[in-house]
Amino acid sequence: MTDFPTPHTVKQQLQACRSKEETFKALVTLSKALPRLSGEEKTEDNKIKGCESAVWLIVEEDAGRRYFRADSDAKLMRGVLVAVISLVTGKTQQAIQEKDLKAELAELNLSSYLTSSRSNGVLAILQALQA
Amino acid sequence: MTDFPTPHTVKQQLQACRSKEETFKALVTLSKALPRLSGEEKTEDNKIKGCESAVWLIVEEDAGRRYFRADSDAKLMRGVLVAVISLVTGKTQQAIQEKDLKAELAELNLSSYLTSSRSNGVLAILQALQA
Amino acid sequence: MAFDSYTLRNQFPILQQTAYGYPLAYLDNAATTQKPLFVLDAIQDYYRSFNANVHRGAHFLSDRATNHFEQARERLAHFINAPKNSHVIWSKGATEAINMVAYGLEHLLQKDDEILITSLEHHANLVPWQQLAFRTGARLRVLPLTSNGEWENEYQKYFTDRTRIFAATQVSNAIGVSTPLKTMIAEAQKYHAFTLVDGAQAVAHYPVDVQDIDCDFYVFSGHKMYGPTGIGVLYGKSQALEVLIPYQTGGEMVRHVAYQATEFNLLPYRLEAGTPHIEGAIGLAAACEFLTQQDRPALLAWEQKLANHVYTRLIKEGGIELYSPEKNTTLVSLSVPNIHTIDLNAYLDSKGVAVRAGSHCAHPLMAQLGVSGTLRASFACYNTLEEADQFCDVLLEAIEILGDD
Amino acid sequence: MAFDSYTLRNQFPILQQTAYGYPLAYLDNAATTQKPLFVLDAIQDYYRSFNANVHRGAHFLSDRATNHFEQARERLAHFINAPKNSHVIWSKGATEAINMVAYGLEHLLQKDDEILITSLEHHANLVPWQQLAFRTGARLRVLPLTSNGEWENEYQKYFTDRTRIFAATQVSNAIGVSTPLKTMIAEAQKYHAFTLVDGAQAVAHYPVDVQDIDCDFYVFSGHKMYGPTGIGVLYGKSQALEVLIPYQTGGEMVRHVAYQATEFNLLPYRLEAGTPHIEGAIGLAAACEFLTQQDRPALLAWEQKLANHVYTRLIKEGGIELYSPEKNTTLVSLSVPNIHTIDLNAYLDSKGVAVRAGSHCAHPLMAQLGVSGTLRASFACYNTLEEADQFCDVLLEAIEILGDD
Ligand SMILES: Cc1ncc(COP(=O)(O)O)c(C=O)c1O
Ligand SMILES: Cc1ncc(COP(=O)(O)O)c(C=O)c1O
Repeated sequence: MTDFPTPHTVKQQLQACRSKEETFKALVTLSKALPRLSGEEKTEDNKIKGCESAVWLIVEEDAGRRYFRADSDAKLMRGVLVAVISLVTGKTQQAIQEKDLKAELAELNLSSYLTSSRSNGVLAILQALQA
Repeated sequence: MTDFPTPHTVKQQLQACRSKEETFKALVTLSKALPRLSGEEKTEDNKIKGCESAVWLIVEEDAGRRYFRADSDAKLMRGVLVAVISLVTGKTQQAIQEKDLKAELAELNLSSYLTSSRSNGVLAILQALQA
Repeated sequence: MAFDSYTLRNQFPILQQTAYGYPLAYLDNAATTQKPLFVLDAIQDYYRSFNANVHRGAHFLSDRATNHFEQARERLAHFINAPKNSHVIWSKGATEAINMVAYGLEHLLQKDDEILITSLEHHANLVPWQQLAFRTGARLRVLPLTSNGEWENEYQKYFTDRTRIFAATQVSNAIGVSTPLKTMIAEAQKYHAFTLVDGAQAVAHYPVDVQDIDCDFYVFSGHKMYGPTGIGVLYGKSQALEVLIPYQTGGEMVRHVAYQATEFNLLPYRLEAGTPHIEGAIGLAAACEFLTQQDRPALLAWEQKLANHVYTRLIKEGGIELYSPEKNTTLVSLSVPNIHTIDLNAYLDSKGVAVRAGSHCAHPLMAQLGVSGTLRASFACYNTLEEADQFCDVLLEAIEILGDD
Repeated sequence: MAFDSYTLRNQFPILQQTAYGYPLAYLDNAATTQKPLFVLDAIQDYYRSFNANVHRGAHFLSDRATNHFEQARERLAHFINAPKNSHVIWSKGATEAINMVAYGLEHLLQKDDEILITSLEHHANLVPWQQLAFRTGARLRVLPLTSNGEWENEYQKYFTDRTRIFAATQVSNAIGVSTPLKTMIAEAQKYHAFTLVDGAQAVAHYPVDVQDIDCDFYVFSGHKMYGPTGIGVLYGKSQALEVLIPYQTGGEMVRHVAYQATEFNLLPYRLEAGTPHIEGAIGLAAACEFLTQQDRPALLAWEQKLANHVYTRLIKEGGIELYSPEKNTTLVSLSVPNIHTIDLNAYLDSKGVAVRAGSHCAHPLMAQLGVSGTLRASFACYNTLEEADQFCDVLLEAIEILGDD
C-alpha cells in the first residue's frame, strides 16, 4: 500500500508507457495505491451502474472540497480509478465540473477505456465524479 | 367465341411462338375459346385459393370422364386455362392424375407461369385439376 | 438541373443488365430500391475488416464493430433530426417497428378506447392495430381521406376523447399521395393520443424532421431507401419509448437476470433484444450518407418529373384511370378498364419493364377506389426519361394487344 | 486429417490482419463467427444481379429474387433435415425465434401451468419464458443440470402433468457442455409438453437432424454459423407452427384484409410479416452450402482438438479453474482466482487475442458456478494451433502481471 499518487506521478508513469503491456503494468502498480473499501461500504447505492466490473464510489466533502474513495473488483479498473481520482480529489465541485476529464484521460494513454463498448464503465464513472 | 381447341391446336399455336410477345398474343387468341362462367357459378367454393388473379374452376363428370369449365378475371390466365384444360378435359381421373402437367406446360412455352412467385396461381390450378 | 441520373446510375451495377433482351427498366422502387456501390462497399468492408458481436465484447474487432454500430445509430438520428441517439431503435423494418409499438402500448389500452388510422394505410399500419383492437376490446376507426389525400369534410368527429392511438402514413404506397400529416398530428395531440407515422414511402424521397412532425413514433425500412434488407428504424420520443413494454426479451436488453425477476437495460438497448443486425445498421447508415451526399431537392424534383411525364403522356391517351396525383408524387398508379393489371404487368415484364400490379398490400383502399388492384410504376433517383417512355410505350402496346376482344 | 485450417483461412480475409501489431487470434466464435468469401460473394451477387422484393412482384428481378429466396428456405430445411420447406420460418435470430414461440403459445397457458427450462440457458432462452410466466401466472421451473451437462439425480420430479413447455439448449454457450437432449425431449413428450431446442451454439459445429431430435421447435442464428447478421431460423413441426398466434402482423402474412377481419396466409408466410431479410436468407443458405462442402466431421474434430489442446496446457499449469469439459467441446471457459476476467480479457486483447469475459448472458448459471464471470476462448474451423498457443502464452503472461499483489 503506497501513498495516493499526485496527478504528476500518475502522468509520468502512464505517459512513459510505450505499449499496451506497459500501460497494464503501470495500472497494476497504480492500483496498489487505492485504499480498498470495506464490505459495508460496497452498497448498492454506492455502486456505479453500467460498468462491466463492479465499481463503487464514495464522495466526501470537507470545507467545500471533494474527496473520493472507490473500489472495484477488477485490478486494472482500480488502476484507472487511481488515475481519475488523482485528477479531481481535493478540488471544489465547480473545478471538477469544469474539467475535460475525457481529454485528460486520453493524454494518459487511457483512451482505449473511452471507446463506446467499454465506455459504459469509465464514462459512467466520470459522470459520477462530475455530478 | 371459337370452338374449344384440341391439345394439338394448342400445341401448334404456342410452340410456334418465338418471343414472349408472341406467346401473349397466342394466349389472347386462346382465351377467346373459353366459355365464360355465369355470375352464380363464380362462388367462393369454386374459387381457387392462392392465385394472383381470381380463378374459378368447375369439374363435371360424365360416364367416368371429367370435363372442366373455368374462368378468370385476367385474360392471359383465361388463355392458360384453355391450354391446361385442353390437356385434361374428357379424360378419366386416373389418366389426369398420371400426367406430368408441369412438363407439358413447359413444352408449351408456359414455364414462366411455373416460377415460384407466380406458381401460386398455376400450380394451384394444376392441383385442383388433378384432385 | 444540378444532378444527372445517368452518372448516378453507375453507382448501381444491377441496372446495367437486360431482361429477355430488352433494357431493364426497374420501376418497382416503392417495393424496394436498388443499392449503390457505396452501400455494398460498406457491407463488404464490415465483414472483411471488423465484423464482431457488439457491446458485449472488449477486443480489437468488437471495439471497432461497436463504434461503427453506434455511429450508425448516430447517423440515423441525424438523418431524421432525432434529438438523441437513444431515440433510434433498430428494427427489422417498418412492419416490425409498428408491431413493437402495438405490442408495447397494449397495457395502456382499455375496452372502448379508440385506435384511429387513415383509409390510405398499408396492411403493415393496419393489421397490427386491428389485432390490438381485437385483443383489448378497443375500436379500430378509420379516418377517411380522399384519394387526393385530403381530409373529408367532417374529419373532426373521428377524433374523440377515447382516441388513444393515431397512426397514419406520410405517403401512400399504393397511390402516391401525401397526407396532411402535421395538421393530423396536431389534431391527435389535442386528444393526447399517441401518434405514429409510417414513413416507409417517405424517407427515400423527402427530408424527414421528426421534431418538426412532432409525432411520438416514426417508422421506416432501410431497403426502401437504398439500404440493405432486414433493417429499419423505430424512432420515438423518450417518454413514448419509455412506456413501451419490451416486445422481445433476451440478451443485450437486460441489466440483471435472476429466475425470479429481470431488470431491464436502459434505452435504446431495452428494446433491442439479441444480437442486432450489425451489418444492416452499418449499411443503412451508409445509405443515409449516400443520400446526404446528393443534392436531395434535385433528386426529388427529378423523380417527380419522371412521374409527371408519365402521367401527362397517359392522360392524353384516354381510356386509362389514374389514381396518383398529377404532380408532387414519385409514382404513377393506374388501371385500364376491362384489362386485368396482372396481364398488363406480365406484358410489361416481357419487354423488360419492372412494375407492380395488385392491391399493394392495401385491400381496404382498393375497395374504396372500387378496383381489385392497380398498376404502379414508382421512380427512384437513378431512373431515366427513357425508362419512363419505355414504360408508356410498352403499356400502350399491351393495351392494344390485351384489349383486343 | 482430411482438412487443413490454413487453406480454409484464405476464405476469411478478416483474419489476415494484425491487432496492435500482433497477429489477430479471433477466438470469440461463440459470440459470432467470421464469414467466408463464399457467403460475401453470395451477398454481393444478390445486390448486384437480382435484388427485388419477393413474392408480391412478377417481373424479371422479382422472379429471380423469389426463386433464390425460396431455394434458400429449401437449403435450410435440408441442412437441419426438416421434412418440408414450410417448416422453416425466417427470423431475425435465435432470440426472435424464441420470442415468436413464447408469444405464440401464450393463448394455451393457464395459471399454475409450468414452463421448464434448464440451468444452462442463455438469457435468450430464459427471459422470454420468465416474462411469459409472469403474464400468464404460469410457473417457471429450472431443471438442474450439473456443470458436466448431466442430469441431477431426481430430475424426474421436475417434469409434471402441468409441464406445458420444455425449453433447453443443445450446447451451453458459457461452458461448452452438451445437454442430454434426446432423453430430455423424450421425457418432456411423456407429459405432452411443447419442446423447444436452442441450437444457437450447435449448428456451426454439429450436424443437426430435427426429426431425430424430435422437438417441436428448433431455433438458431445465422451469424454464429458463418452467415450474415439479422437472420435466423425458427423450425417447427407443422402442428406446432399451426397453433402459434402470429407474433407480427402486416403485409405478406395475410390473405385478405378488411377493417372488420383479416384472413391470415398459410405457413410459412403466416409467421413472416413484412418484407423479409432477403439478403440474409440467401447469405445464410450460402453459409450452409459452405459448411456442406467441407468435411464436417474433420472440422469438428479439429475444433475439439484446439479446445482440448488449450485445456490440457492450462490444467497442467494449475491455479486456473476450468468450467468447460476436457473433451468433446469446441470452447474453453475458465477463471483465475483473484484476477478479474475483465482484466485478463484486456491483457489478452492488447496482444491480439480476442476472447470474451463476463457472464455470457447467463447470470443464473454464473451464480450456480459461484463466479461473476468466466473467460471464454471459443474455436471455429479457421483457427490454428498457433492461435491456441498464443492464447495460452498470453494468458499465462497476464496471470503473472495481474496476479502480482
Ligand atoms: C445458447 C445461445 N442461445 C441464444 C443466443 C442468442 O442468439 P442471438 O443473439 O443471435 O439472437 C445465443 C447467442 O448469443 C446463444 O449462445
Ligand atoms: C407505406 C408502407 N408501410 C409499410 C410498409 C412495410 O414495410 P416492410 O415490408 O419493409 O416492413 C411498406 C412497404 O411495403 C409501405 O409501403
